Amino acid sequence: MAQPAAGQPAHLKHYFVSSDQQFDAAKMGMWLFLITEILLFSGMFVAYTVYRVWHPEVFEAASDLLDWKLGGINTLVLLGSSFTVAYGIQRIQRGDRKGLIINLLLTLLCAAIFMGIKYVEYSGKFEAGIFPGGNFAPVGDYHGHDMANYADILFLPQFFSIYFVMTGIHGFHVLVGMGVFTWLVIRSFKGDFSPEYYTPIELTGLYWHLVDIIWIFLFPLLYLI
Amino acid sequence: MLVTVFGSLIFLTILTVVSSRLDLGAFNVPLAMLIATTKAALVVGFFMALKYDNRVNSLVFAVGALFVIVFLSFTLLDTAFRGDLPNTTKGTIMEMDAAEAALQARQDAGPGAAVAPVPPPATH
Amino acid sequence: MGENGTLWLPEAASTIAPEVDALFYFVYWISVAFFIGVVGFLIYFAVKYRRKDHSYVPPEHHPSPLIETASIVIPTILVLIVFTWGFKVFVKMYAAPPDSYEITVRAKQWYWEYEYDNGVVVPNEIHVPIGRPIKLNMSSEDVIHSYFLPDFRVKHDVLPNRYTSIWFQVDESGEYQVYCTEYCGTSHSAMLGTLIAQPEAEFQRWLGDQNADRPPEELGAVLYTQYNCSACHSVDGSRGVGPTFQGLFGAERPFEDGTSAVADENYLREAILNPAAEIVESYPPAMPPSYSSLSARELDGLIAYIKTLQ
Amino acid sequence: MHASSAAAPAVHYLNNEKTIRSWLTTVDHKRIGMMYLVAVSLAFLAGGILALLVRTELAAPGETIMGPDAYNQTFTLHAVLMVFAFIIPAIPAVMGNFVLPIQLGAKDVAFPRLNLASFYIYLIGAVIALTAVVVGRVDGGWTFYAPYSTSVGNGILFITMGVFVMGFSSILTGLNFIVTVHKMRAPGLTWTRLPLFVWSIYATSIVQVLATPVIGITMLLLFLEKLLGIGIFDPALGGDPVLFQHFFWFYSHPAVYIMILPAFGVISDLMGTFSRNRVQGYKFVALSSVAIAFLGFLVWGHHMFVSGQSAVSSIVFSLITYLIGIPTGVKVINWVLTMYRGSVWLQTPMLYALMFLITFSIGGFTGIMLGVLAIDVHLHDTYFVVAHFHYVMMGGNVIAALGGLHYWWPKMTGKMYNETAGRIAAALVFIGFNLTFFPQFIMGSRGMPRRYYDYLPEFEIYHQLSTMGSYILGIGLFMILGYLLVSLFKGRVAPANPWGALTLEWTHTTTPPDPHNFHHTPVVTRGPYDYHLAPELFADGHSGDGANVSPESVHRSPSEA
Ligand code: HEA
Ligand code: HEA
Ligand code: HEC
Ligand code: CUA
Ligand SMILES: [Cu+2]
Repeated sequence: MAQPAAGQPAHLKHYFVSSDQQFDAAKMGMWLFLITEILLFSGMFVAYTVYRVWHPEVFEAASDLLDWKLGGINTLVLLGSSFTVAYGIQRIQRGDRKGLIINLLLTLLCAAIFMGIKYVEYSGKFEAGIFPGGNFAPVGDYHGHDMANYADILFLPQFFSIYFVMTGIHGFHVLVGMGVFTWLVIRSFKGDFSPEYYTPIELTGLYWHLVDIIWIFLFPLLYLI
Repeated sequence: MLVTVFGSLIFLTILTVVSSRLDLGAFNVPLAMLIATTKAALVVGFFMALKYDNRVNSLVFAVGALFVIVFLSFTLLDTAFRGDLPNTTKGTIMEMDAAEAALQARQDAGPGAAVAPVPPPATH
Repeated sequence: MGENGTLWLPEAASTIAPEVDALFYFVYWISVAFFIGVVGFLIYFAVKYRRKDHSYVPPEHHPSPLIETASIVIPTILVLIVFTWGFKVFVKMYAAPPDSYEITVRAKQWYWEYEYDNGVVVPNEIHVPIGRPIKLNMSSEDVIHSYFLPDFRVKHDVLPNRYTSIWFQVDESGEYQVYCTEYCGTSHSAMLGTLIAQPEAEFQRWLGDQNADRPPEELGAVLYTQYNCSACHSVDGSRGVGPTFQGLFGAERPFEDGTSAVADENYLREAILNPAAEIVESYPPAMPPSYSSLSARELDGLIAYIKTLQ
Repeated sequence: MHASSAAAPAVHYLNNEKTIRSWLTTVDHKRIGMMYLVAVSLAFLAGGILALLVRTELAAPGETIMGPDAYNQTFTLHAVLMVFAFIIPAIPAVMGNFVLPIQLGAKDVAFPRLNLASFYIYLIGAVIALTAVVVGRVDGGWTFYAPYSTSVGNGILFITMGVFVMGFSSILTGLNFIVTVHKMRAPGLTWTRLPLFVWSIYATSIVQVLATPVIGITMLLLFLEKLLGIGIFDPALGGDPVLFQHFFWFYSHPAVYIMILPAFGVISDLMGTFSRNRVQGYKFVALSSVAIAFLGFLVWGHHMFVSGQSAVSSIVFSLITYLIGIPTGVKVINWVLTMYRGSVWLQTPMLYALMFLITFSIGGFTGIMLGVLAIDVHLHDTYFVVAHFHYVMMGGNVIAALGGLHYWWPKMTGKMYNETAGRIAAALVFIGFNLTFFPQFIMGSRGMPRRYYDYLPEFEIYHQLSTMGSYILGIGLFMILGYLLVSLFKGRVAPANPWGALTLEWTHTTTPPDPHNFHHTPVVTRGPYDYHLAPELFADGHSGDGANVSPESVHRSPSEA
C-alpha cells in the first residue's frame, strides 16, 4: 500500500488526488446513500397512502388512538437533536472541540429521550392488545377509548401494521445513529477532528437529519390526520 | 441562522398540531403535508446545507424525491381507479360482505332504523 | 385457418379471437421486417468491411444524421398505431356486454368449481351455451389462480377476496382447454379444465340433468377425475404424490406419528375433510385442505367409489 | 498478428502479493472483480445445472426425473440464483469493477473498502438464500407472489432475507461507481470522451441505487407478513395481493435494465474496437442509456395487465413500455452502422457482439409484443414470456458478458485463450441457445402455460427440441469454461493490447495491470474510439496489438518496480 507522500494530510487516501476530491466523493456517496434510505421508506409511505385512500375514515379513527402529545414531544426532541448536530458541526468548523463534544452529547440525550417515549407508546399499545395485522386483539381501555369498539373495524389492523413497521424501522435508524454518535464522541475526545477534517461528523449529521425528516412526515400522517 | 431555522421548525410543528385540531374538511391532509414539506425543506436546505453545497448533490436528492413520487403516483393510478373496467370489483369481498351484513342488520331492526346511516367507528 | 389454427396461434374460437390475431400478426410482421433489416445489414457490413489489412485505420466519416432521426420517428409512429389498436381491443375484451349469461367460478387448490344460477355446482367441466356472451364471475378460496382459455384468447387472474371476471362468446360447439396460469402450488400444472360449448337447447338439457340423481359410486368415479384426485392418487396400485386408492378400503394405515388405523368409512371421510390430521407414513402432507367444502353427497360418492376399488 | 508480445511486467496485480489472505482482504478493485468472477461463475454454473434439470424433466410429459414439488423448487431456485446471484452482479461487479476505474484513469474506485464489503455482503446474502433450500421448501418462482409465498414453508423467510442482503451489495456497488465516475475521472476525460461502457455502467448504477431499496422494503414486508401476519399483502387478513405485485415490479422491472444496460456497454465497446471505427451516434448511444434507465421506472405495470389492476394504469404502463423500444432501437441501429466503412475483425468477442444483436433483437421485439395490451392477455404467463426473457437475459446479458469476458480475459489474466476453440464454442452456444428457446415462443403462443411440471401431448415436440437445445448450449458453455481454465496454465502470454483498442485499460497500463493501475495519472486527449487519432498504435504497419503501451509505463515501470 502506498503511503501518502510527504506533505499530504494523514487522512488522504492514496487513490485520491486531493483532500477536496476525497471530501466531495465522501459527501456525494452519503447523499446517494440517503436517497436509498428515502426509497426504502417510500415503500411504507406508498402502503400508507394506498390504504388511506381506500379507507380514509378508518385511518382517521385509528389516528385518534395515537397520543399526539407524545408524538409532538418526540417531534420537538428530534428537531432539537438535528439542531445540536448542525450546531456542533459549526463549532468544529471554528475549531471549538469542546463545543462539538457538548453538542454531540446533547444529540445523544435527545435520541435517548425519543426512544424512551417510543418505549412508553409501544408498551401501552401492547397492553391494550394493539398488535400489527393478524394479531390485532384490542382489549380494555386505552387512553379513554373503549377498545371493544375497535375490535371489528375492517382495515384498522392495517393501520397499526403500517404504524409499527414505519416507526419500527425509523426507531431502528435512531438506534444506529446513536451507536455512530457514541463512536464519534469517543473519537472527538481523542482529538481526531479539526477544522480541516471532520468528514465523519458531517456525514453522520446528514444521516441524522434524514432520520429527522422521515419523522417530520410520520408525525402528521400517523398522529394527526 | 441555525437558530432561526430551528425556531421556524418549532413554530411549524406547533402550527401543524393546531391546524389538525381544527376541522378544515378536505384541507386538513393537504395542509399537514404542506407544512411537513416546508419543514423538510428547511432541514434539507439549512441543517444539511444543501443550499450551499455542490449542485450535483442537490440533483441526487431531487432525483431521489422524484422517484418516490413516481412510485406513489403510478401505484395510486391503479389502486385509486381499481375496478374502472367491469372486470374487477372496486371493493374486496370482505367489504361487500360487511356492507351487506350492516344492511341486513338495519333491515332487521325495523323500518325506522333503516334510514339511519351506519355509525362511523369513532369520532374526533 | 384450420382446426389447429396457424403456426403461431391455436384455433380462434371466440368472437374476440380474430381481432387479437389480426393485431398479433400485424406486430409480428412489422417485427419480422425490422429484424430482417437489422440482420441483413449486419451480415452485409460484416462481410463487406471485413478486416483484410491489419494496420488499416478507416478514415473519419459521418453517416447522415437523417438515419438518427428516422430511427426515432419511424418506430414512434408504428408504436403509437399498435398502442391505440391494442388498447381498443383490450377494453372490448374486458367490458362484458350487459346481457351476458353469468356463471360463478371458484378456484381452489387445485380445481375449478362452477356454480350456475339454478344452484347446480359442478367441478372442472364447464358447459356453456353457444351464440351468446358468457360472463364468468371468478374468485379464489386460497391463493391467486388465473383462468386461461387459449382458444378464446382470454385470461384473467382469479384473486382471493375480490371478484374478477372475463367474458367471451363462442359460436361453434366444441371442447376447449382451460388452464390455470398463475402458479398456485404442487398441482398447478394439473389444474386443468374443459369448456364444453353446446347449442342452447342441449345446454339447458345438460343443466337440468345435473340435478338428477346418480348412484353414489358413479358420482364418485366422476368426481375422482373432476376434482383432480387423479393427479395424486392412482386407482391401479401405483404410487403417486399420495397413496393409491386400490385396496385402500379396509386396509391398516400406518401414520407418520407411529400410530395406525383401519381405513373404514369414517377414516376416509376424515382423511378427505381434514387431511392434515393424520399423515400416512412416507407421504408428504401435500393433500390440500380445500376439499373440506365437499357436500355430503359428494363425500358419500367418493367413499363409495373408493370402496369399489378392491 | 505480427507484433512481438511485451514480456509480462515483473509486478502486476496478480502477483504483487500471493497469500490467500491478501486476496480475501484486498481492497484492489481488480482483485475484487476477479473474486466476483469466481463467485458469479459458480452461481451461473449452479443455476445452469438446475436449468438442465428443468429441461430434462420436461423432456417428456409426466414424471421424468422428479415429482412436481421437486420441479417447482428447481425452477424457483434456478431463477433466484440466476437473477439475484448471477445476472445482476455479473457485468457490473466483475467487469465494472475490473475495467471501469482503469477506463477512467483512476487508481481505484472511490470507496475501496466499501467495495470489498459489498463482495462479502453478496456472499452472505447468497448463503442465506441457499439455506432456504435446507430449512424448507421454496417454490412459486422468483416473483414470490403473495399470498402463495406466505402460505408455504418457512424457506421463504430465508430467501427473502437473502435477496434483501444481496440487494444491499448491489446498492453499494452502484453507489460506489456513481461517485467514481463523477469524482475520479482523469484530466481531459470529459463526459463526451467516456467510453460507452462507462456510460452504461453509470446508468445502471443509477437504477441500482434508486430501485434496489424498494425490493429491500418489499422483502422485509413479505418477511413480516409471513412471520407476524401484518396483513398488508395477505387477502385473508384484508391485505391486497396486487399491491405486492406493484412493490415487486417497481424494483424488478428496472432490474431488467440493471441486467441489460451493462450488456449494452460491453457491446458498444466491442463494436467500436472490432470495427476500428467510431461508435456511430456516440451521444445518442450514451444518452439513450440514461433515457432507458429513467423510462424503465415507469413501466412496471406491464407485468400486471391481467392481475386486476385498473385499466387506466394498464394503458399508461403499456404506452410507456413501447417508448423504451425507441432508445433501444437507436442503439441497435447505431451498432450496426458502426461497422459501416469500418474494418471488421471477426474475433471471438466480436462474434458474441454480432450474436447479441440478433438474439437481443428477437427478445426486444417479442417484448414489444408483450407490451401490447390485447396480445399480452393471451401471452401472459405462457412460455412465450419465458422465451422472451431468456432471449433478453441469456441471449442479451449472458452473450454480451461472454463477449466481454473474452475481450478482457487477456487483460485480467495475462493469457490468450485458444481462438479456434472460442469460435467453435460460440457457434455451439448460438445454435444451442436458439434451439432451446425459439420453440418456446411457438408453444407459448399456442397456449403452453409456464411453471408447468407436466403438459399436454400436443406440446411434446417443442419441449423435446428445447431440451435438446439446452444440452447443446450446456456443452458450449462447459467448453468455454474448459478452454479458459486451460489458457491460465497453457495459454500464450497476452500482448499489452491484443485487439488494438483505444480505451485506457489497453493503452495506458500493463497486461495484467499494475497493482496501482497507473504510475502517473494519464492525460486524455482523444475520444475512446478515435482510431484515426492514434498514430502511435497503427502507424508503420502496426496492427495496434504491439507492445506500445503508453510510453511512460513501458519506459519507466521496470525502474520503479
Ligand atoms: C439470468 C437469467 C437466466 C438464465 C441465464 C437462464 C438460463 C436458462 N434457463 Fe431460465 N429462467 C430464468 C432466468 C434465467 N434462465 C427466470 C427468471 C425464470 C423464471 C422462473 C419463474 O417462473 O419464476 C426461468 C425459467 C426457466 C424455465 C421455465 C420453467 C417453467 O416455467 O416451468 C426454463 C425451461 O426451459 C428455463 C430454462 C433455462 C435454460 C435451459 C437456461 C440455459 O441457458 C442455462 C445454460 C447454462 C448452463 C448449462 C450452465 C453452464 C455454465 C458453466 C459451465 C459455467 C461457465 C462459466 C463461465 C463461462 C465463466 N428457465
Ligand atoms: C434483461 C432483461 C429484460 C429486458 C432488456 C427486457 C426488455 C423488454 N421487455 Fe421484458 N421481461 C423480462 C426481462 C427483460 N425484458 C423478464 C425477466 C420478464 C418476465 C418476468 C417474469 O414474469 O418472471 C419480462 C416480461 C416482460 C413483459 C410481461 C409479460 C407478461 O408477463 O405478460 C413485458 C410486457 O410488456 C415485457 C416487455 C419488454 C419490452 C417492451 C422490453 C424492451 O426494453 C425491448 C426493447 C428492444 C427492442 C424493441 C428491440 C430493438 C429495437 C429496434 C431494432 C428498433 C425498432 C423498434 C420498434 C419498431 C419498436 N417484458
Ligand atoms: C396434491 C395432491 C392430492 C390431491 C389433489 C388429493 N390428495 Fe388425497 N392425499 C394426498 C397425499 C400426499 C396423501 C397422504 C398424506 C396424508 O395422509 O395426508 C393423501 C391422502 C389421502 C387419503 C388417505 C389415504 C390413505 O392411504 O390412508 C384419502 C382417503 C385421500 N387422500 C382422498 C383424496 C380424495 C378423495 C381426493 C380428491 C377429492 C384427494 N385425496 C386429492 C395428496 C392429494
Ligand atoms: Cu391454480 Cu395455478
Ligand atoms: Cu418488465
